[in-house]
Amino acid sequence: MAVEAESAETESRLHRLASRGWAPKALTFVSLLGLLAIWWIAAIIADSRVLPAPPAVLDALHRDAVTGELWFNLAMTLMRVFFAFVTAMVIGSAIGIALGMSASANRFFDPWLILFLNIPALVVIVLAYIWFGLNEVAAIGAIAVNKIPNVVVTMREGARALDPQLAEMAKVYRFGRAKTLRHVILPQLQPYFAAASRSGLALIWKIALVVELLGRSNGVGFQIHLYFQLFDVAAILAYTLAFVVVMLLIEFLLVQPLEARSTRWRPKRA
Amino acid sequence: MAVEAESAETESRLHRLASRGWAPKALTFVSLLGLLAIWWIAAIIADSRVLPAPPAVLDALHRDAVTGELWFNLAMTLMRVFFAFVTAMVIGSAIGIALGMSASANRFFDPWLILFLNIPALVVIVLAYIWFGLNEVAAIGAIAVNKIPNVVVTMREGARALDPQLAEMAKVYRFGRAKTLRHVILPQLQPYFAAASRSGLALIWKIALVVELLGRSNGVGFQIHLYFQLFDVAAILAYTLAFVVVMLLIEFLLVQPLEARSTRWRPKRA
Amino acid sequence: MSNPSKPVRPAGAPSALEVLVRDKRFRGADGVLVHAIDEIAFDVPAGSFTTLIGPSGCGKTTTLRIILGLDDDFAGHIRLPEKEGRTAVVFQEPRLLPWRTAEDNVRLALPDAMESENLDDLFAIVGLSEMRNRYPSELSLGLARRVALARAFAIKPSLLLLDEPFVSLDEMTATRLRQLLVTVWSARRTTALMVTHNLREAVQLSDRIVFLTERPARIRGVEVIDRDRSARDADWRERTVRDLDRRYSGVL
Amino acid sequence: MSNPSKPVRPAGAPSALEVLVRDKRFRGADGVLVHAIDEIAFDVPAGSFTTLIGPSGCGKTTTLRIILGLDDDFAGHIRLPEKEGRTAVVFQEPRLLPWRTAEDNVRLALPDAMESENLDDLFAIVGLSEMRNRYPSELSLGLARRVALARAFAIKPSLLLLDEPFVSLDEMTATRLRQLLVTVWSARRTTALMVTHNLREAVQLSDRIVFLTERPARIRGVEVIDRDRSARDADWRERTVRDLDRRYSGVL
Amino acid sequence: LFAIAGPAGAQESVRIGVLKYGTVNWELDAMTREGLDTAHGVDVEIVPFASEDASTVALQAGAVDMIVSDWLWVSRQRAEGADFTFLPYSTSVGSLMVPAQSEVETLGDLKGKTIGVAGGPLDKNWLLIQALASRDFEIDLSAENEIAYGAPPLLAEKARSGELDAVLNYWHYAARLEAEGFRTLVSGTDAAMQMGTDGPVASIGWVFRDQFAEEHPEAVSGFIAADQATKALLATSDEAWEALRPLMKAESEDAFETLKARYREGIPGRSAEAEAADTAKLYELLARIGGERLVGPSPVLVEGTYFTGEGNGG
Ligand SMILES: Nc1ncnc2c1ncn2[C@@H]1O[C@H](COP(=O)(O)OP(=O)(O)OP(=O)(O)O)[C@@H](O)[C@H]1O
Ligand SMILES: Nc1ncnc2c1ncn2[C@@H]1O[C@H](COP(=O)(O)OP(=O)(O)OP(=O)(O)O)[C@@H](O)[C@H]1O
Ligand SMILES: [Mg+2]
Ligand SMILES: [Mg+2]
Repeated sequence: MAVEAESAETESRLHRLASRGWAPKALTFVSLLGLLAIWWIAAIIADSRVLPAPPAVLDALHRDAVTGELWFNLAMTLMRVFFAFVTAMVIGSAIGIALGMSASANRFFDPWLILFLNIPALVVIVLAYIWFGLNEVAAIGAIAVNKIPNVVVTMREGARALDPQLAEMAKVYRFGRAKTLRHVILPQLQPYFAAASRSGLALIWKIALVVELLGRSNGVGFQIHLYFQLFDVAAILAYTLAFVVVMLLIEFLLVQPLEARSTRWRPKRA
Repeated sequence: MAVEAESAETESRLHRLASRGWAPKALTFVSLLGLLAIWWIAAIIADSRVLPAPPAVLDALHRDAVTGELWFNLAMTLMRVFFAFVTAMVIGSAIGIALGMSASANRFFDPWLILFLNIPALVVIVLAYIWFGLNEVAAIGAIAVNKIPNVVVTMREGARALDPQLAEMAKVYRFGRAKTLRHVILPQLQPYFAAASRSGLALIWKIALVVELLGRSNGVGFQIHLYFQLFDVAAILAYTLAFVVVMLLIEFLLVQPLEARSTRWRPKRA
Repeated sequence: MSNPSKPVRPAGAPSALEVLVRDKRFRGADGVLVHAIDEIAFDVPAGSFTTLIGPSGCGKTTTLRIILGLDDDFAGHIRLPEKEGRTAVVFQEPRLLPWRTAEDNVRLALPDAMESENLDDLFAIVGLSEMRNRYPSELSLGLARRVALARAFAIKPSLLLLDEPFVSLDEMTATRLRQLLVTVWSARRTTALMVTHNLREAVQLSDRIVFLTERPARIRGVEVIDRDRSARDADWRERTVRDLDRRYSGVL
Repeated sequence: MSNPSKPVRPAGAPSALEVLVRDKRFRGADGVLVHAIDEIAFDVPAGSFTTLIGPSGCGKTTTLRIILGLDDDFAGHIRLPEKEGRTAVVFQEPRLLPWRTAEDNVRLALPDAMESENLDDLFAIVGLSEMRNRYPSELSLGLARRVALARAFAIKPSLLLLDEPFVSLDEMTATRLRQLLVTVWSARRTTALMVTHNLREAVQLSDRIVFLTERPARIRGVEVIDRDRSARDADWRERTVRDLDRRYSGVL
Repeated sequence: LFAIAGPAGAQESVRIGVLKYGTVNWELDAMTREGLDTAHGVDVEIVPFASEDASTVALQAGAVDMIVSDWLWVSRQRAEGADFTFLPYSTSVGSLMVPAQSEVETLGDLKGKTIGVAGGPLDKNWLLIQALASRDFEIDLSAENEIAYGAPPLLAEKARSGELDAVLNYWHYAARLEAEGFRTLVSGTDAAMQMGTDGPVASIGWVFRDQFAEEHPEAVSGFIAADQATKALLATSDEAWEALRPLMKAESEDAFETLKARYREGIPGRSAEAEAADTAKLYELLARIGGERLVGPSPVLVEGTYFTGEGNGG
């Protein structure tokens, strides 16, 4: 029995070491390979222009990469996504937290929120362009306005679920506004913030595509719609992939390490 | 001093009665009036075809309401939104909870999730129409596929923040799978579910607009694009408003009462 | 990460609860190893009542979690008394579902066969009759702890683990609930293991007391009390407590 | 919903903490009214130590919350001892920020002027030297309670409220911490109000003890203890406890 | 080549919003490549967009001076107070296409079929073809068939895959389909002429504000001249087309040739008066079949829709 237990111990320690080292990276790699395989097989089965196989997409990617078009358009879109994202997250979080913490403010602004949530992107974008001109500010503003209500909704739920016990503690010990926000409220909102920003980045990029379609002369959305008119699916997928790769890099190099740091305190699960 | 306190008591009881009775409704009403006023004033100041005043929009609404077109198209869109919403919430929640509870499954599927999050709606919709034909199933499926990754992301954060203490309690008392899900896990996910479904309904409706634009012959999205070609902003706003009204009704008659019931246990705040 | 040395449950009659934890370490969030348990080995004979006493932070709750199968990352071996028996536990915190009323929290723990059990007597004796429909956030801590006790007693367990069950209660209530515990425990052949810091309570309730050292926990000594419970009057209790206090300094 | 009868703070020297709660009811989630406090009125003279003893669920925590200004929906009147003084509280639960280490939890409560205070001695005396960098989820309940105590002591409060501060601690630790409490309390003119179920503890520490009835709470009696703390030996304590137990049945 | 019309030297500039791979851009590309714009005293700046909607937004937002759109839209906007005006650009319009081996020979055979329609239910050509079908064959196309409205590229693809029995698509999609073996059942121009116009009506044209024309008369006249010169060049020179290949993205030589031929067919050749008269006739016809939803509040073509050069009605 003793021997049995001893070996168990050694084994499980090893296991844990592995899962801290190269194993997660390998898993991610296998996962990406799996995706590629599924795509390739599906393309072979479908055998149509509409679902090109990876080499065709790589070709298209390469074609636009050497002319520099890909980089330029990608950069333009990323620039718009970045500014719109920061604007939307800051404004949306502030409003969301305020509404979540005050029942009467929420009762007043809830109908407004629902209105802004449901205004079609098209309407906002067209109005922004017509009022503020076809410029970057209008474009970025329109994207942000589309996204803000979503951030508000998520952060509001978070603010509603805040622990009143910790708030009382902060009040008694006179934490003051800044300390309470930073050390008591924001850490509790972290999962909501994570949800809002992950799905937010994706949503913003999708709106950026429409914004570029309706009034910009560059960007991935511009290119994708051009290729849609030519029904060049390989090129569309090439641009999509380029953006997805950027998102994957952001996720693995930026978001996940940050998140691991900020949730270090949580009891680990198997 | 005693008198002072006595009167205070009476007053605050009254106050509370009021805030339970007609006050919230009045507040909502004032809020809606405020919105209307802002819109009207903005329209007068802008004085442009691009931002019609409320009467013009009402006219447009009335015009399509008497022909029955409004109702038909609204019904079609609501039908699509409903089915896509249910599909996306069920599938997305299931996947999200699974990923949130298993670190290794999450490590494997995270890249897939990021891919699906970032595939432009256009690509999914076009592929769906091409593969499954120009029909309702393809349309609803395409909407759902667009929304599912967002639900997954939100619910995953919720599942990660689950209280391990309650899970242990459920395990020791042998709640079993069904009981644990229903009484332990889902109530903790309620705020995440609320966030995912509120912003989800809005997102689904926006995607429905694109789906209808690209390949359906009815629905609000179809109408809005028709009017967009004619640049009839009043009609576009009329359809938007019609949908917003439906959403407001759902919010106030369905979601809020349900939510109030399901969060009754939370300590109330001022 | 599962420990292959799973509890081996006997096929037939209940046997003793056997606890052997030869080593338990936690890895802190900052990577530092915390050595919680050095070596603990003791038995709780079937149907007996054992109490665990040790300094705060020495590893008592950890031991209970290991017995419950909530932590299987340890070196050692656990043998549970019964194969099919029900286990009840009173955690150190109430651990109630905040979205369920006091009564529902108790009812949810009932096995299917007992679903429609009449709980009136139980709620009356723990002093919660008026509070059955209250949510946990509307209860004082002492009331919440009583709900947790009611939950453990309601399921008529064959193995009962209690982690400081009677703190935050006034003496009158605590005394009443200790009596209830003895009733529940003796009604069936329940094997019970309780953690407490209250030596008087331990002396009154237990068949044996296991004293633990500071962290990392080792056994400091095991005392068997074979006096009949009815014969444990106030005088005898005070004497025994004093005696134990002399031999195990610092426990009183 | 704010109660207009705001605490009136004196301008100059600290005065007594005056508590008058003439009525306190909660509305439960199901609309039922819970009558928590019927009438409670007592003073805690400036710089004195008062203990509140009452059955579980009678309204002790509610009284503390009212004094702290966390609940202003009551009929009555509170007068705080000092205008600018710091208030520290040990809640019935540890109430630590889970995402901050033990040390950070204490440091965050420090007023700006004390920011870089050396806390080594404090952590040593509460027995947390090794645990300063642990997160709350890595602490046993007893350790977490000690962090909460350290937090209250660290800010050198002029008003100190304690809600069952020494439960879940072994007797040795509890004794050490009671001594620390007396030290902190006597170092400045701290006005202290403690809730406990432990009559021995109350007799040892207090200048006066307020006994409460069952819910809805009323004053059952107030006992003033004017014996010097150094003269309160074990014998005297046992005698006093027994005496009080006779007069207020059920408190021991 | 035409003589240089504009005064050399003082260059006026015109910003024109176009679809990047659209047919208008072919023409403008040829114009600027050959220097025909500067030769006529204007400097054309091409602002590429990814959709037609984008160019109408851009015109209203003042980001471009000129776009290509149709007169129906112009008339409707004028009726609502805008000061847009229209100058014919091309008579090329959509065509209803069926696969080569389809048994559909006339509109009358289109019963119980699936028809794809780009441009939606208010598309001019679709209304005309419906009117024609109902007059000549007494069938109601939209009632007796399954109509799929949708995005032009998607409908083209669906026609190729056979999911649609017939498709009404914009001319360059139709031309590409033609190169792949589809045949024209009826074109929008045919339908209009059968319904009573005298010749092919240029339904799309250059659209700009009256205000722009008043402030920059030389720019407009110079541009008109440059446009005519470019059309003349493209009508005759095959070389000029070679340079356009990258913009046309033709899948095959056949497609390239078909696109070229159809473009040339679409160059308006009639006098402004004949054009305007036919347009008015067509407008009334459309007002009758499309109703107010299509044409807006005005029962007749709004005064000033056609650019005449001398202070438009607005
Ligand atoms: N938010 C609330 N809603 C309804 N009832 C409440 C609420 N808070 C407290 N109560 C009730 O008020 C009474 C007094 O509660 P309180 O927490 O003050 O008790 P206590 O004296 O501190 O008890 P304990 O010793 O168990 O901590 C209890 O019966 C409790 O159930
Ligand atoms: N998840 C964890 N990570 C790191 N250390 C832990 C963890 N859980 C417990 N510990 C440490 O292990 C030791 C034993 O903890 P345990 O909870 O068993 O103490 P305990 O005997 O129940 O104390 P108490 O009487 O205070 O409840 C403590 O020092 C604690 O800090
Ligand atoms: Mg413990
Ligand atoms: Mg209490």
